[in-house]
Amino acid sequence: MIDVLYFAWVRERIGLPRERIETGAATVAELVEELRGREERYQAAFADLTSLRVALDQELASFDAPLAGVREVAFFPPMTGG
Amino acid sequence: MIDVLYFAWVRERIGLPRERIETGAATVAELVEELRGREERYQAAFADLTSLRVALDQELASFDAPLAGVREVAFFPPMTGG
Amino acid sequence: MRIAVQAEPFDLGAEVSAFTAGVRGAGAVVSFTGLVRDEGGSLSGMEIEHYPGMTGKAISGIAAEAVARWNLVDALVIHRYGKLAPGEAIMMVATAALHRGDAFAAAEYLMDYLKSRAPFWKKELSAGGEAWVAAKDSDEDALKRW
Amino acid sequence: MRIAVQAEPFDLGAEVSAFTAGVRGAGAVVSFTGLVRDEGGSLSGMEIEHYPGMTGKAISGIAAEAVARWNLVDALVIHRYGKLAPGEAIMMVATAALHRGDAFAAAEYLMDYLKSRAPFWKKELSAGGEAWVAAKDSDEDALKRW
Repeated sequence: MIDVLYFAWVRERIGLPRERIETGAATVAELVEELRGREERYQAAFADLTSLRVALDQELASFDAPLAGVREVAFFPPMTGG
Repeated sequence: MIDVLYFAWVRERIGLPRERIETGAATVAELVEELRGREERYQAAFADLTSLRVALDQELASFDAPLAGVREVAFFPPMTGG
Repeated sequence: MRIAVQAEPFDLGAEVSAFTAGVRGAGAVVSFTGLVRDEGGSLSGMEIEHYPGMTGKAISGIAAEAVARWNLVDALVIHRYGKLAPGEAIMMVATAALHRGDAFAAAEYLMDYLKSRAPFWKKELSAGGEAWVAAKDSDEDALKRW
Repeated sequence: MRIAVQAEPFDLGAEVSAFTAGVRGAGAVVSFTGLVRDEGGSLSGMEIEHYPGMTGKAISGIAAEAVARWNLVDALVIHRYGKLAPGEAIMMVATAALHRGDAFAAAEYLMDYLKSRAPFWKKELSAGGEAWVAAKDSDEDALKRW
Protein backbone atom coordinates (compact mmCIF):
# COMPACT_ATOMS: atom_id res chain seq x y z
CA MET A 1 0.00 0.00 0.00
CA ILE A 2 1.24 3.41 -0.95
CA ASP A 3 -0.11 6.92 -0.28
CA VAL A 4 -0.64 8.87 -3.48
CA LEU A 5 -1.09 12.65 -3.20
CA TYR A 6 -2.27 15.11 -5.83
CA PHE A 7 -1.85 18.88 -5.86
CA ALA A 8 -3.15 21.90 -7.81
CA TRP A 9 -4.80 21.00 -11.12
CA VAL A 10 -3.78 17.37 -10.83
CA ARG A 11 -5.85 17.22 -7.64
CA GLU A 12 -8.72 19.02 -9.33
CA ARG A 13 -8.74 16.72 -12.38
CA ILE A 14 -8.59 13.57 -10.31
CA GLY A 15 -11.08 14.97 -7.84
CA LEU A 16 -9.34 14.05 -4.64
CA PRO A 17 -6.26 15.18 -2.68
CA ARG A 18 -4.97 11.74 -1.73
CA GLU A 19 -5.71 8.02 -1.79
CA ARG A 20 -4.14 4.77 -0.66
CA ILE A 21 -3.31 2.45 -3.51
CA GLU A 22 -2.40 -1.21 -3.63
CA THR A 23 0.07 -1.50 -6.46
CA GLY A 24 2.72 -3.80 -7.86
CA ALA A 25 4.30 -1.02 -9.93
CA ALA A 26 8.10 -1.06 -9.79
CA THR A 27 8.60 2.52 -10.92
CA VAL A 28 6.71 5.81 -10.95
CA ALA A 29 6.12 5.41 -14.69
CA GLU A 30 4.50 2.01 -14.09
CA LEU A 31 2.28 3.49 -11.39
CA VAL A 32 1.23 6.25 -13.80
CA GLU A 33 0.36 3.62 -16.43
CA GLU A 34 -1.71 1.76 -13.88
CA LEU A 35 -3.59 4.93 -12.85
CA ARG A 36 -4.19 5.93 -16.46
CA GLY A 37 -5.89 2.58 -17.02
CA ARG A 38 -8.35 3.20 -14.23
CA GLU A 39 -10.65 6.00 -15.29
CA GLU A 40 -10.93 8.97 -17.64
CA ARG A 41 -10.11 11.49 -14.90
CA TYR A 42 -6.70 9.84 -14.37
CA GLN A 43 -6.06 9.94 -18.11
CA ALA A 44 -6.90 13.65 -18.06
CA ALA A 45 -4.53 14.27 -15.18
CA PHE A 46 -1.65 12.23 -16.56
CA ALA A 47 -2.09 13.07 -20.25
CA ASP A 48 1.21 14.95 -20.53
CA LEU A 49 3.99 13.86 -18.20
CA THR A 50 6.26 16.72 -19.28
CA SER A 51 3.88 19.06 -17.46
CA LEU A 52 4.01 16.98 -14.28
CA ARG A 53 6.44 16.60 -11.43
CA VAL A 54 6.68 13.78 -8.92
CA ALA A 55 8.03 13.55 -5.37
CA LEU A 56 8.83 10.32 -3.54
CA ASP A 57 8.63 10.58 0.23
CA GLN A 58 8.73 14.41 -0.14
CA GLU A 59 11.79 14.54 -2.38
CA LEU A 60 11.61 15.45 -6.07
CA ALA A 61 12.23 12.39 -8.24
CA SER A 62 12.08 11.33 -11.88
CA PHE A 63 9.41 9.20 -13.49
CA ASP A 64 11.77 6.26 -13.91
CA ALA A 65 12.60 6.19 -10.18
CA PRO A 66 11.91 2.86 -8.40
CA LEU A 67 9.04 2.66 -5.89
CA ALA A 68 10.62 0.03 -3.63
CA GLY A 69 10.35 1.17 -0.01
CA VAL A 70 8.52 4.38 -0.93
CA ARG A 71 5.56 5.24 1.31
CA GLU A 72 4.31 8.45 -0.28
CA VAL A 73 4.13 9.47 -3.94
CA ALA A 74 2.98 12.98 -4.88
CA PHE A 75 2.03 14.23 -8.34
CA PHE A 76 1.77 17.93 -9.17
CA PRO A 77 2.39 20.55 -11.85
CA PRO A 78 5.65 22.52 -12.00
CA MET A 79 5.85 24.63 -8.86
CA THR A 80 5.05 28.31 -8.83
CA GLY A 81 6.13 29.53 -5.42
CA GLY A 82 8.01 32.65 -4.47
CA MET B 1 37.48 83.83 -7.35
CA ILE B 2 36.67 80.19 -7.01
CA ASP B 3 35.61 78.09 -4.02
CA VAL B 4 37.90 75.12 -3.49
CA LEU B 5 36.67 72.32 -1.21
CA TYR B 6 38.64 69.43 0.28
CA PHE B 7 37.26 66.20 1.75
CA ALA B 8 38.50 63.24 3.76
CA TRP B 9 42.30 62.87 3.84
CA VAL B 10 42.74 65.66 1.29
CA ARG B 11 41.07 67.97 3.79
CA GLU B 12 43.21 66.61 6.61
CA ARG B 13 46.47 67.02 4.70
CA ILE B 14 45.70 70.56 3.60
CA GLY B 15 44.32 71.39 7.03
CA LEU B 16 41.14 73.15 5.98
CA PRO B 17 37.78 72.17 4.48
CA ARG B 18 37.48 75.05 1.96
CA GLU B 19 39.06 78.25 0.79
CA ARG B 20 38.44 80.95 -1.79
CA ILE B 21 41.18 81.21 -4.37
CA GLU B 22 42.02 83.85 -6.92
CA THR B 23 43.35 81.92 -9.89
CA GLY B 24 44.04 82.30 -13.57
CA ALA B 25 44.19 78.52 -14.08
CA ALA B 26 42.38 77.42 -17.24
CA THR B 27 41.97 73.76 -16.22
CA VAL B 28 41.78 71.68 -13.07
CA ALA B 29 45.30 70.40 -13.78
CA GLU B 30 46.63 73.97 -13.89
CA LEU B 31 44.88 74.76 -10.62
CA VAL B 32 46.50 71.70 -9.04
CA GLU B 33 49.93 72.87 -10.29
CA GLU B 34 49.31 76.28 -8.78
CA LEU B 35 48.29 74.79 -5.42
CA ARG B 36 51.25 72.42 -5.40
CA GLY B 37 53.55 75.41 -5.76
CA ARG B 38 52.12 77.04 -2.64
CA GLU B 39 53.18 74.96 0.34
CA GLU B 40 54.32 71.52 1.36
CA ARG B 41 50.86 70.53 2.63
CA TYR B 42 49.41 71.02 -0.85
CA GLN B 43 52.21 68.94 -2.33
CA ALA B 44 51.37 66.21 0.16
CA ALA B 45 47.69 66.32 -0.74
CA PHE B 46 48.20 66.41 -4.50
CA ALA B 47 51.21 64.08 -4.70
CA ASP B 48 49.37 61.36 -6.60
CA LEU B 49 46.54 62.48 -8.84
CA THR B 50 45.50 58.90 -9.64
CA SER B 51 44.30 58.61 -6.03
CA LEU B 52 42.27 61.81 -6.30
CA ARG B 53 38.91 62.74 -7.77
CA VAL B 54 37.59 66.16 -8.67
CA ALA B 55 34.10 67.63 -8.93
CA LEU B 56 33.24 70.90 -10.68
CA ASP B 57 30.09 72.56 -9.40
CA GLN B 58 29.14 69.25 -7.72
CA GLU B 59 29.60 67.07 -10.80
CA LEU B 60 32.46 64.60 -11.19
CA ALA B 61 34.94 65.83 -13.77
CA SER B 62 38.39 65.03 -15.11
CA PHE B 63 41.63 66.84 -14.35
CA ASP B 64 41.84 68.27 -17.84
CA ALA B 65 38.37 69.86 -17.58
CA PRO B 66 38.26 73.66 -18.14
CA LEU B 67 37.53 75.95 -15.19
CA ALA B 68 35.77 78.67 -17.17
CA GLY B 69 32.50 79.57 -15.45
CA VAL B 70 33.08 77.11 -12.60
CA ARG B 71 32.27 78.43 -9.14
CA GLU B 72 33.14 75.43 -6.96
CA VAL B 73 35.94 72.88 -7.29
CA ALA B 74 36.14 69.95 -4.88
CA PHE B 75 39.06 67.57 -4.41
CA PHE B 76 38.70 64.25 -2.63
CA PRO B 77 39.82 60.60 -2.58
CA PRO B 78 37.84 57.88 -4.39
CA MET B 79 34.47 57.62 -2.70
CA THR B 80 33.65 54.88 -0.23
CA GLY B 81 29.92 55.15 0.39
CA GLY B 82 27.28 52.47 0.60
CA MET C 1 18.14 30.30 10.10
CA ARG C 2 14.38 30.59 10.41
CA ILE C 3 11.90 29.00 8.02
CA ALA C 4 8.19 29.72 8.40
CA VAL C 5 5.34 28.39 6.28
CA GLN C 6 2.09 29.94 7.39
CA ALA C 7 -1.41 31.03 6.38
CA GLU C 8 -1.20 34.20 8.49
CA PRO C 9 0.14 37.52 7.20
CA PHE C 10 3.59 38.45 8.45
CA ASP C 11 4.89 41.85 9.49
CA LEU C 12 7.56 42.58 6.88
CA GLY C 13 9.06 45.56 8.70
CA ALA C 14 9.24 43.75 12.03
CA GLU C 15 10.79 40.70 10.37
CA VAL C 16 13.47 42.72 8.55
CA SER C 17 14.22 44.66 11.76
CA ALA C 18 14.50 41.58 13.93
CA PHE C 19 16.58 39.73 11.35
CA THR C 20 18.99 42.66 10.98
CA ALA C 21 19.27 43.18 14.74
CA GLY C 22 20.28 39.53 15.08
CA VAL C 23 23.17 39.51 12.62
CA ARG C 24 25.79 41.59 14.37
CA GLY C 25 29.07 41.10 12.54
CA ALA C 26 27.44 41.13 9.11
CA GLY C 27 27.98 44.09 6.80
CA ALA C 28 25.13 43.51 4.36
CA VAL C 29 21.49 42.50 4.66
CA VAL C 30 19.29 41.90 1.61
CA SER C 31 15.56 41.29 1.77
CA PHE C 32 13.17 40.30 -0.98
CA THR C 33 9.40 40.45 -0.70
CA GLY C 34 6.96 39.03 -3.23
CA LEU C 35 3.59 40.80 -3.43
CA VAL C 36 0.32 39.81 -5.07
CA ARG C 37 0.17 42.03 -8.16
CA ASP C 38 -3.22 43.46 -8.98
CA GLU C 39 -2.63 43.05 -12.74
CA GLY C 40 -4.24 46.38 -13.48
CA GLY C 41 -7.18 45.72 -11.17
CA SER C 42 -8.31 42.52 -12.91
CA LEU C 43 -7.21 40.25 -10.07
CA SER C 44 -9.40 39.82 -7.00
CA GLY C 45 -6.85 37.69 -5.19
CA MET C 46 -4.63 34.68 -5.15
CA GLU C 47 -4.88 31.27 -3.56
CA ILE C 48 -1.72 29.38 -2.76
CA GLU C 49 -1.72 25.62 -2.26
CA HIS C 50 1.25 23.78 -0.84
CA TYR C 51 2.40 20.29 0.11
CA PRO C 52 2.63 20.45 3.91
CA GLY C 53 4.74 17.33 4.30
CA MET C 54 7.36 18.57 1.86
CA THR C 55 7.37 22.38 2.02
CA GLY C 56 9.41 22.92 5.17
CA LYS C 57 11.91 20.24 4.18
CA ALA C 58 12.36 21.67 0.67
CA ILE C 59 12.83 25.24 1.89
CA SER C 60 15.26 24.18 4.62
CA GLY C 61 17.35 22.36 2.06
CA ILE C 62 17.45 25.35 -0.29
CA ALA C 63 18.27 27.76 2.54
CA ALA C 64 21.01 25.54 3.98
CA GLU C 65 22.59 25.35 0.53
CA ALA C 66 22.55 29.17 0.27
CA VAL C 67 24.02 29.61 3.76
CA ALA C 68 26.88 27.22 2.99
CA ARG C 69 27.61 28.51 -0.50
CA TRP C 70 27.78 32.21 0.38
CA ASN C 71 28.95 31.81 3.94
CA LEU C 72 25.89 33.66 5.23
CA VAL C 73 25.70 34.94 8.78
CA ASP C 74 21.98 34.11 8.68
CA ALA C 75 19.02 33.53 6.37
CA LEU C 76 15.26 33.81 6.76
CA VAL C 77 12.40 32.49 4.61
CA ILE C 78 8.70 33.12 5.24
CA HIS C 79 6.13 31.82 2.76
CA ARG C 80 2.38 32.05 3.05
CA TYR C 81 -0.34 29.77 1.71
CA GLY C 82 -4.11 30.15 1.47
CA LYS C 83 -6.02 33.17 0.18
CA LEU C 84 -4.29 36.50 -0.34
CA ALA C 85 -5.59 39.86 -1.56
CA PRO C 86 -3.84 42.07 -4.15
CA GLY C 87 -0.98 43.99 -2.55
CA GLU C 88 -0.48 41.43 0.22
CA ALA C 89 2.97 39.95 0.80
CA ILE C 90 3.18 36.34 -0.37
CA MET C 91 6.62 35.62 0.98
CA MET C 92 9.96 37.07 1.93
CA VAL C 93 13.57 36.05 2.18
CA ALA C 94 16.40 37.81 3.97
CA THR C 95 20.12 37.11 3.83
CA ALA C 96 23.01 38.51 5.84
CA ALA C 97 26.65 38.31 4.82
CA LEU C 98 29.94 40.12 5.37
CA HIS C 99 29.79 41.73 1.93
CA ARG C 100 27.01 42.86 -0.37
CA GLY C 101 27.82 40.58 -3.29
CA ASP C 102 27.24 37.45 -1.22
CA ALA C 103 24.02 38.76 0.36
CA PHE C 104 22.58 39.67 -3.06
CA ALA C 105 23.63 36.44 -4.75
CA ALA C 106 22.24 34.29 -1.93
CA ALA C 107 18.89 36.14 -1.95
CA GLU C 108 18.55 35.70 -5.72
CA TYR C 109 19.51 32.05 -5.43
CA LEU C 110 16.90 31.54 -2.71
CA MET C 111 14.23 33.19 -4.86
CA ASP C 112 15.13 31.22 -7.98
CA TYR C 113 14.99 27.93 -6.10
CA LEU C 114 11.90 28.71 -4.04
CA LYS C 115 10.14 29.65 -7.27
CA SER C 116 10.72 26.32 -8.98
CA ARG C 117 11.65 23.82 -6.28
CA ALA C 118 9.47 24.54 -3.27
CA PRO C 119 6.04 22.87 -3.50
CA PHE C 120 3.72 25.87 -3.85
CA TRP C 121 1.12 26.40 -6.55
CA LYS C 122 -0.57 29.72 -7.21
CA LYS C 123 -4.08 30.18 -8.48
CA GLU C 124 -5.25 33.59 -9.65
CA LEU C 125 -8.77 34.59 -8.70
CA SER C 126 -10.69 37.10 -10.78
CA ALA C 127 -14.24 38.03 -11.64
CA GLY C 128 -13.88 35.85 -14.72
CA GLY C 129 -12.98 32.75 -12.70
CA GLU C 130 -9.88 30.97 -11.44
CA ALA C 131 -6.68 30.00 -13.22
CA TRP C 132 -3.60 28.15 -12.06
CA VAL C 133 -0.47 30.18 -12.71
CA ALA C 134 1.68 28.37 -15.26
CA ALA C 135 5.37 27.90 -14.48
CA LYS C 136 7.54 30.00 -16.77
CA ASP C 137 10.40 28.56 -18.78
CA SER C 138 12.37 31.61 -17.67
CA ASP C 139 12.02 30.49 -14.04
CA GLU C 140 13.40 27.06 -14.85
CA ASP C 141 16.17 28.68 -16.92
CA ALA C 142 17.05 30.94 -13.99
CA LEU C 143 18.30 27.87 -12.07
CA LYS C 144 20.98 27.20 -14.66
CA ARG C 145 23.04 30.20 -13.66
CA TRP C 146 23.85 28.76 -10.24
CA MET D 1 11.33 58.24 -5.09
CA ARG D 2 12.67 59.36 -1.73
CA ILE D 3 16.30 60.29 -1.08
CA ALA D 4 17.41 61.06 2.45
CA VAL D 5 20.91 62.03 3.61
CA GLN D 6 20.94 62.36 7.36
CA ALA D 7 23.01 62.09 10.52
CA GLU D 8 20.16 60.48 12.48
CA PRO D 9 19.58 56.72 12.63
CA PHE D 10 16.67 55.46 10.53
CA ASP D 11 14.14 52.78 11.39
CA LEU D 12 14.87 50.06 8.82
CA GLY D 13 11.72 48.05 9.51
CA ALA D 14 9.45 51.07 9.36
CA GLU D 15 11.10 52.25 6.14
CA VAL D 16 10.75 48.87 4.42
CA SER D 17 7.12 48.61 5.58
CA ALA D 18 6.17 52.09 4.43
CA PHE D 19 7.96 51.68 1.11
CA THR D 20 6.26 48.35 0.42
CA ALA D 21 2.84 49.66 1.45
CA GLY D 22 3.24 52.47 -1.07
CA VAL D 23 4.01 50.38 -4.15
CA ARG D 24 0.69 48.69 -4.87
CA GLY D 25 0.89 47.18 -8.32
CA ALA D 26 4.49 45.99 -7.86
CA GLY D 27 5.22 42.28 -7.48
CA ALA D 28 8.72 42.49 -6.04
CA VAL D 29 10.46 44.62 -3.42
CA VAL D 30 14.17 44.32 -2.68
CA SER D 31 15.92 46.10 0.16
CA PHE D 32 19.60 46.33 0.94
CA THR D 33 21.03 47.54 4.24
CA GLY D 34 24.69 48.24 4.90
CA LEU D 35 25.83 47.78 8.50
CA VAL D 36 28.98 48.84 10.31
CA ARG D 37 30.89 45.58 10.69
CA ASP D 38 32.65 45.10 13.97
CA GLU D 39 35.66 43.42 12.30
CA GLY D 40 35.94 40.89 15.07
CA GLY D 41 35.56 43.48 17.81
CA SER D 42 38.55 45.61 16.72
CA LEU D 43 36.39 48.48 15.46
CA SER D 44 34.97 51.00 17.90
CA GLY D 45 32.98 52.78 15.21
CA MET D 46 32.92 54.57 11.90
CA GLU D 47 32.79 58.20 10.88
CA ILE D 48 31.30 59.12 7.55
CA GLU D 49 32.10 62.42 5.85
CA HIS D 50 30.14 63.66 2.87
CA TYR D 51 29.94 66.61 0.48
CA PRO D 52 26.60 68.22 1.37
CA GLY D 53 26.30 70.29 -1.80
CA MET D 54 26.78 67.25 -4.02
CA THR D 55 25.43 64.24 -2.14
CA GLY D 56 21.70 64.66 -2.74
CA LYS D 57 22.24 65.54 -6.39
CA ALA D 58 24.53 62.57 -7.01
CA ILE D 59 22.17 60.09 -5.33
CA SER D 60 19.12 61.49 -7.13
CA GLY D 61 20.89 61.08 -10.45
CA ILE D 62 21.85 57.47 -9.70
CA ALA D 63 18.36 56.62 -8.45
CA ALA D 64 16.62 58.26 -11.44
CA GLU D 65 18.86 56.23 -13.76
CA ALA D 66 17.86 53.00 -11.95
CA VAL D 67 14.15 53.85 -12.02
CA ALA D 68 14.26 54.52 -15.77
CA ARG D 69 16.44 51.55 -16.68
CA TRP D 70 14.44 48.92 -14.79
CA ASN D 71 11.07 50.60 -15.02
CA LEU D 72 10.80 50.70 -11.23
CA VAL D 73 7.53 51.42 -9.49
CA ASP D 74 9.55 53.24 -6.83
CA ALA D 75 12.99 53.53 -5.25
CA LEU D 76 14.29 54.68 -1.88
CA VAL D 77 17.78 55.64 -0.72
CA ILE D 78 18.73 56.62 2.82
CA HIS D 79 22.37 57.29 3.67
CA ARG D 80 23.75 58.46 6.99
CA TYR D 81 26.82 60.52 7.79
CA GLY D 82 28.60 61.30 11.04
CA LYS D 83 29.58 58.83 13.78
CA LEU D 84 28.16 55.30 13.79
CA ALA D 85 28.71 52.40 16.17
CA PRO D 86 29.37 48.78 15.10
CA GLY D 87 26.13 47.08 14.10
CA GLU D 88 24.41 50.34 13.16
CA ALA D 89 22.85 50.73 9.73
CA ILE D 90 24.89 53.03 7.49
CA MET D 91 22.43 53.17 4.63
CA MET D 92 19.65 51.38 2.82
CA VAL D 93 18.16 51.19 -0.61
CA ALA D 94 14.81 49.72 -1.64
CA THR D 95 13.48 49.03 -5.12
CA ALA D 96 10.04 47.95 -6.31
CA ALA D 97 9.30 46.45 -9.72
CA LEU D 98 6.79 44.20 -11.42
CA HIS D 99 9.20 41.27 -11.42
CA ARG D 100 12.01 40.14 -9.18
CA GLY D 101 14.81 40.31 -11.74
CA ASP D 102 14.35 44.04 -12.22
CA ALA D 103 14.07 44.76 -8.50
CA PHE D 104 17.28 42.83 -7.75
CA ALA D 105 19.25 44.31 -10.65
CA ALA D 106 18.21 47.86 -9.78
CA ALA D 107 19.15 47.41 -6.11
CA GLU D 108 22.58 46.05 -7.04
CA TYR D 109 23.09 48.86 -9.53
CA LEU D 110 22.17 51.43 -6.88
CA MET D 111 24.63 49.89 -4.45
CA ASP D 112 27.46 49.70 -6.97
CA TYR D 113 27.00 53.33 -7.96
CA LEU D 114 26.43 54.68 -4.46
CA LYS D 115 29.61 52.92 -3.38
CA SER D 116 31.85 54.61 -5.95
CA ARG D 117 29.97 57.67 -7.23
CA ALA D 118 28.20 59.22 -4.25
CA PRO D 119 30.49 61.56 -2.27
CA PHE D 120 30.88 59.70 1.02
CA TRP D 121 34.12 58.78 2.73
CA LYS D 122 34.38 56.32 5.57
CA LYS D 123 36.87 56.44 8.37
CA GLU D 124 37.27 53.48 10.69
CA LEU D 125 37.76 54.25 14.35
CA SER D 126 39.56 51.81 16.62
CA ALA D 127 41.57 51.77 19.82
CA GLY D 128 44.68 51.97 17.63
CA GLY D 129 43.58 55.15 15.90
CA GLU D 130 41.70 56.23 12.81
CA ALA D 131 42.04 55.14 9.20
CA TRP D 132 40.29 56.22 6.03
CA VAL D 133 38.77 53.25 4.25
CA ALA D 134 40.49 52.80 0.88
CA ALA D 135 38.33 52.38 -2.21
CA LYS D 136 38.60 48.86 -3.59
CA ASP D 137 39.46 48.13 -7.22
CA SER D 138 36.65 45.55 -7.07
CA ASP D 139 34.14 48.33 -6.37
CA GLU D 140 35.28 50.31 -9.40
CA ASP D 141 35.24 47.10 -11.46
CA ALA D 142 31.68 46.39 -10.32
CA LEU D 143 30.50 49.41 -12.33
CA LYS D 144 31.67 47.85 -15.57
CA ARG D 145 28.94 45.24 -15.55
CA TRP D 146 26.18 47.81 -16.02
